[in-house]
Amino acid sequence: MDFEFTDEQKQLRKEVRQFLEKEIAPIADERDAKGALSRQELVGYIKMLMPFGYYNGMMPEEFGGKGYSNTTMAMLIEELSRVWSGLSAAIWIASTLNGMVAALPVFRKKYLERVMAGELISCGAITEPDAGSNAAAMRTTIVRKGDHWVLNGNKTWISDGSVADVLNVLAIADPGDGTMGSAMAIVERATTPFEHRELHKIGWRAFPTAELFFKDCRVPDDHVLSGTISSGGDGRSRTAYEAMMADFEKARSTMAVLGVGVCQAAVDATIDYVKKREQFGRPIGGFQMIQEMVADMIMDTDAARFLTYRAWQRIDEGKRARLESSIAKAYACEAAVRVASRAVEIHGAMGIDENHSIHRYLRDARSLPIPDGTTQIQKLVIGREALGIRAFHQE
Amino acid sequence: MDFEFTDEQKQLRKEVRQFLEKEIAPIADERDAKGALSRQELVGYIKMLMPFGYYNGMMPEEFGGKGYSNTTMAMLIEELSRVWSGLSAAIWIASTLNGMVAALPVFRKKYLERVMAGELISCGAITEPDAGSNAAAMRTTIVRKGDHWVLNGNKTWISDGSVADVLNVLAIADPGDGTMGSAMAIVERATTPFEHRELHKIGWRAFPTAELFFKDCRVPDDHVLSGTISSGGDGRSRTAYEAMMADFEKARSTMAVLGVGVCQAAVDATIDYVKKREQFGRPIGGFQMIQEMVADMIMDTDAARFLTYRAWQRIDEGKRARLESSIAKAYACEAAVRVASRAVEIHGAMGIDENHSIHRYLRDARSLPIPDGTTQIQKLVIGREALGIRAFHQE
Amino acid sequence: MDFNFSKQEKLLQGSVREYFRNKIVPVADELDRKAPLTRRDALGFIENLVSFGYVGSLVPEAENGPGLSHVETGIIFLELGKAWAALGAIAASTSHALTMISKSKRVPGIKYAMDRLMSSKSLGCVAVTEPFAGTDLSAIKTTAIPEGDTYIINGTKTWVSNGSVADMVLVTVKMESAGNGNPYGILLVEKEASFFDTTEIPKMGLKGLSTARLFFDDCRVPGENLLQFDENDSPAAELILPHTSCEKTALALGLTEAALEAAVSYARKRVQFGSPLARFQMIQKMIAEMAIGLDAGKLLYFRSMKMLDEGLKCPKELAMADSFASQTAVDATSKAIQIYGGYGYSDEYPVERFYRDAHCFSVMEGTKQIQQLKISQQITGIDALV
Amino acid sequence: MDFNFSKQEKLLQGSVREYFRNKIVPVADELDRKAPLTRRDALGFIENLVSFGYVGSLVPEAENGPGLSHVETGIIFLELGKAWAALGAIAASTSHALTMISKSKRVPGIKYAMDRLMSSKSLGCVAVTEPFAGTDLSAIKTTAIPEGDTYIINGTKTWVSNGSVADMVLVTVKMESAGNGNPYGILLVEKEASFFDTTEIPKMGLKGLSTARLFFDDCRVPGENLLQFDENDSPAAELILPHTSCEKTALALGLTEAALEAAVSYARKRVQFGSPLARFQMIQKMIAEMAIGLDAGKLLYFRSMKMLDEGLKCPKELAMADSFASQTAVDATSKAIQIYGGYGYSDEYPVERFYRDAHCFSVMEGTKQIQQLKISQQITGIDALV
Repeated sequence: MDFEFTDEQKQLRKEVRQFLEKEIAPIADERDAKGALSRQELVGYIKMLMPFGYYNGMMPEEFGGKGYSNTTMAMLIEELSRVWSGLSAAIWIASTLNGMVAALPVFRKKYLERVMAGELISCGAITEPDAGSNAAAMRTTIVRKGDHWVLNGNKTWISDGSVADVLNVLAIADPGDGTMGSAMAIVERATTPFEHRELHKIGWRAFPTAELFFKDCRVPDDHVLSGTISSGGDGRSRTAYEAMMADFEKARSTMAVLGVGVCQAAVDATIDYVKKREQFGRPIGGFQMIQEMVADMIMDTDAARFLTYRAWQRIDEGKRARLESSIAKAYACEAAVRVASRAVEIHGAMGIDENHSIHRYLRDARSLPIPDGTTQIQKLVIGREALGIRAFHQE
Repeated sequence: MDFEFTDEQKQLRKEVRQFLEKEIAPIADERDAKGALSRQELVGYIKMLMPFGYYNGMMPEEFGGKGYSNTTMAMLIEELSRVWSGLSAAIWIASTLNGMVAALPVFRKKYLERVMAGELISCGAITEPDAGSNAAAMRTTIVRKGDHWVLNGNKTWISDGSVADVLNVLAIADPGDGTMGSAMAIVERATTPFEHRELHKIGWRAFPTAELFFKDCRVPDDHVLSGTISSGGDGRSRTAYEAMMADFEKARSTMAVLGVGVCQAAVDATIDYVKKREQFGRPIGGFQMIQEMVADMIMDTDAARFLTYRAWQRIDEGKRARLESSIAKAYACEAAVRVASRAVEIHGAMGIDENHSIHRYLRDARSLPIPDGTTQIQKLVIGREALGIRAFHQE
Repeated sequence: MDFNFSKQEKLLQGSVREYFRNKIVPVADELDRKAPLTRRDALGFIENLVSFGYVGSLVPEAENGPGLSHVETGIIFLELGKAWAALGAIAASTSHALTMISKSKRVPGIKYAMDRLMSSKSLGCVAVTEPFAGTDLSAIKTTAIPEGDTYIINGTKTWVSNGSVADMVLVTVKMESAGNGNPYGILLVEKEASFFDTTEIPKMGLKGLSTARLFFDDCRVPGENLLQFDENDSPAAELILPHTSCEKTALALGLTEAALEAAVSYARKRVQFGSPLARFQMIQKMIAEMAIGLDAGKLLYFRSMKMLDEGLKCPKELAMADSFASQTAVDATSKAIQIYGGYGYSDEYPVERFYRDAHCFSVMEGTKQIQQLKISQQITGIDALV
Repeated sequence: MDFNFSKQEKLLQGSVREYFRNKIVPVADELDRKAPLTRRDALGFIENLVSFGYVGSLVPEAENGPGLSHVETGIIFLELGKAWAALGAIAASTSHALTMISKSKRVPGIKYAMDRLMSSKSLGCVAVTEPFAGTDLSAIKTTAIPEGDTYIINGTKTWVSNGSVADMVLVTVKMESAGNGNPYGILLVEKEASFFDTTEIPKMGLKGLSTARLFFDDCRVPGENLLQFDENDSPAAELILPHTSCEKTALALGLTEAALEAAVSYARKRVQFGSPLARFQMIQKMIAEMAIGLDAGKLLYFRSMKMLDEGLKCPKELAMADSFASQTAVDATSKAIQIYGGYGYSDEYPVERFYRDAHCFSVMEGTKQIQQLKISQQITGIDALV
């Protein structure tokens, strides 16, 4: 067992933290409050942070990437989340297609250069207004028409949906054929325009989240993958639905590591505050009740971190992490709410004052237990894995 | 990072679990209910389990031991705690002096053979009725009289106190000199008799716990260590008080790993039960509320385990683990209460039925948050380490 | 609104409390650690409780009962829970049997049983649960077959409070034909007259209370022992359930109050690092949480008792009180142990008993989970136990 | 005991609820997201609330006040909390100022202010907190120096509700000599007549409510503006505190009720995997917990209001209600978000507003921690804030 990052990872973390403290932390509150980033802003931040490995650090060295492990990428996400969770989420999502770009020659040819330049904002589009991520209830269709396809339907809660250059849209090509009838449509906004509406959230205000309206959108033939697809690095074949769902372990573990970053932000700010803030003639950190709250925050954060990196470690080892990623998501995202909530309590009025960062930690935290499967769903996954009994999806 | 035991450890765990399931689990409930083990019984169990490394697996190979790391020893404690926590605690305590036997030639000569035969039950005696572990309030004295010393005072809550062959008793040799005035008196029961009274506890009923009454007890000169002592493997010099307190990190981490064992016992029993027990025509494991509880138990157990082994890992690396051992103790011992409490709820009437093991898990768990520093004290230690502000020991 | 007990209620509370302080508290701890009270000892204690109205508390004065209100019943059981919860459970169980009987038609055998129970010459109990039925009433398998003017009972009941010591046992049974097309009935089994076997189930807490498994093997009882209710009443099997949780909740609240009082008194006396424990903020936090839980629990509980007194049905409010109070009892008694430190988990103080007892209440007669589903079912109109 | 509202109380509750459903709920969400209400808009809303008794609710009818009881005040503020908590905080703040003023001697300037506030021609507020004093009253640094028949105020107040929009500001000050040897006083500052600067503090929730920092820089007020109380009354500084937490707690309970109602209605409608959400047990569990918390919170709260109506001091009971209700509001609104899923954290539904507002109440005017210490101090007699 080993509960520490490698020396190399620690060095990277130290450098990136230094940079983020200096360049990002001071602007995060103000910029986040203004709402969704524009594409230009997002690309700007990506280019600023790429030297550390953000966005495309996972690309193989042969393509000019750093070949970072998933664990290292997760560590970077945690660090950025610690200063600005909304940006961290936005940059992570922006790399949605990078894996396919590395794996599939056709995409490599087309997009590699832009990925390595930090110029390709991509995202996935699965959720629908009345279907959630339930394939059977999905209504977005894609129909072949001569040498191209036509896409129709609405997607919602699409992260980076308003700024993405390229979107991987899950659609139904053959309604009768279950998930085998599903298809991935790689939609380039420049050539296949569509409308969108930005959604406003309690947290992650700078993180673009949109509803998308595809109406008779024309998608070129070579941009649609249906039937069985070999998209992952593992060479296995999957249906489009399966391929997009296969990433759920990573998606859940990412939500978890974003949560760990928020926890750490709240802990660090609180430690700083209780040492300085005086009441009744002494720093409030000297009160046992405050120390108890700080101790609870620290324990929760450490537990969340270990549960989260265990999942990443398994992913790096090429093992399934269904159980572990659900544990990570459920624990770390709820921990973020608990820890940020404690931070608000301890900071008192300063905790709700928009001139400080604490309220942002809480608002960001409150988003975490919902996307990519609510805490409740994660618990049912954990239950299913542990018991072999499924207590959901009753259709 | 690596969240798994080594293959060697896993193999050991597998073997020991198999053995414990077969030989110990079936007798644990009944024997534990009968109260404190006799010395003979304890030695019997030690001899039965020594082949796996219990009791003296940490002794260097040159002395005939296995040279196991602290982490491996902790893993063994967890496994035994999973089937019979009271016995696990009793055996662990019984090895209190083994470290000194390995480190100090004088003790080696005297006791090594008995340790390697599993015949030396030792324990430490620090706590006093009105002092807790507060050195300044301690009242047990030791006074030199010619060629020997005379020990007077009462100790309480002494684990294995009623069965130990040799006790390391903390006493005050020079009342004016703070902890420098403290001394360790190595009391052999055979040659220095004293009275004791067995204490009865809500849990760990087989684990002997006694109040000790030293009245003009004669202790040979070479059995008393005062002034500065070099007792540890690290060659550092400490006062007797410091030397006995230095083991607190291990003591706390041990309580934590006992807690992890109880958690795992409760989880395993519950998974087994909810798959079998039917209500309203299906296994209760199919109900979402039950799945949620099981998921919470699993997450809590995993978090407790990682926080605990992190502390052990640091101890093995020769690092201080003040913060980490307090986090482990606070989290894992409270987790044991939570998890066992859930197990009782899920088992319903069977949970309180003394014909089954569940109630024992709960009663054992409820002891854990108290000894070796209550959860509250651990949190103040965590607070002090994090904030640099001390909110206790106000004298 | 009025959150105070009436003068009469306070008087009742005072006299009960006084009696317990002198007669019960001093002996409870030692007696409880041993084993279930024998029939004789249990009757001895219960006899002294009769005058306070513990047995058949709700039976109207017109019928020679104590004629207490639900609120008054709650008051006296809370106090008994504080003093000795196991004795409270013994009293509740015998009282439960008497209350059921008193609602049925007064044929001679029934009258005899009522007299015996009311004067505490006999102990009663109610046997509902079966090994594989749990809380699911419709799944019971114990049968009663008519034969001449008797019934023959076959089946097993489990987790019967007072099971090994009761003289008068009410058994829920499935009947071939019970009239009214109602397939369930309640039979009074008098131990002296009709033989059945029992085995005691040892349990973690409430050790003074007998809890047993009852084996009916061609057990024959007179036909008149079938309880007969007004046609307007609910079916027997439904009637038998609601009251148990009333006393149970009061007893759990009593444990909470006992734990709080013990913790406060210890925290004020015990000195550590030169200060009484009560000066430590984390101890104060625990005490505050216990006190809030106790008051909130009492308010939820007495609200539901008052509703019952007003003749209202209040399954939601009862379930709220039950689930909140039983969880609070577990939490509060756990905190009391923690505040006592080493002495908390030793059996030299009663707090570890409180904790064991609290856990027993938390799993008896409907877990928190079932209560939560009941509450939500009332609120949303949707049943999630399907 | 009686846990029901009286007929009159129910009537009041009904009429308030009806009004809010039609007039406030439809506009609250949109207006609250923008910014603090302007003075004019706030007065517009408050004017309509006057007839229900919101402003100076406790001022007796004999003195032209609404003459509501504490229980009635609780009822109306709970309803306002449900409809629009920020507006509730605006009303509470102006009402607080009026209540304070009404207790002092009626010199002309004071009478004028009372009339203006009572008829909602002016908005009021109370300025107590200072940047470095927090909840520690004795540490305030704002001074009032007598000069001729005026006072000169210097100092800074912060976290003043209604701070940027109030016309009549009550300021706690340290005085060189305030008579009676009492070093603290309360001065009425009329904005039109006496200049001071304000800056708005943007906050996470209660966005409709202005919260400001007030800077008094040689601010001159007439001597008669020093509130004078009966010598039998408590010192001014103590008088000014207790009431704020009464309305705050009612508003927090209102948020809880709003969250519960929203969650229930959504869980019944929203279908997932072929069933309404309400059929999922984990959802039912959350709803049950919200409902229990709401009922327990209301009971604790109205108990303390009733005690105040009976003329009793009840710091322990008030602190219990406050700490329980504000924690419940945070928990319940968080659960509502979780039940709504993605829509819960979007601003297209009001539940995320409830959550932000609940957190504001949880840190305003005494955190849970302080309340817990107060409760335990009452119980143990030992102060742990030393």
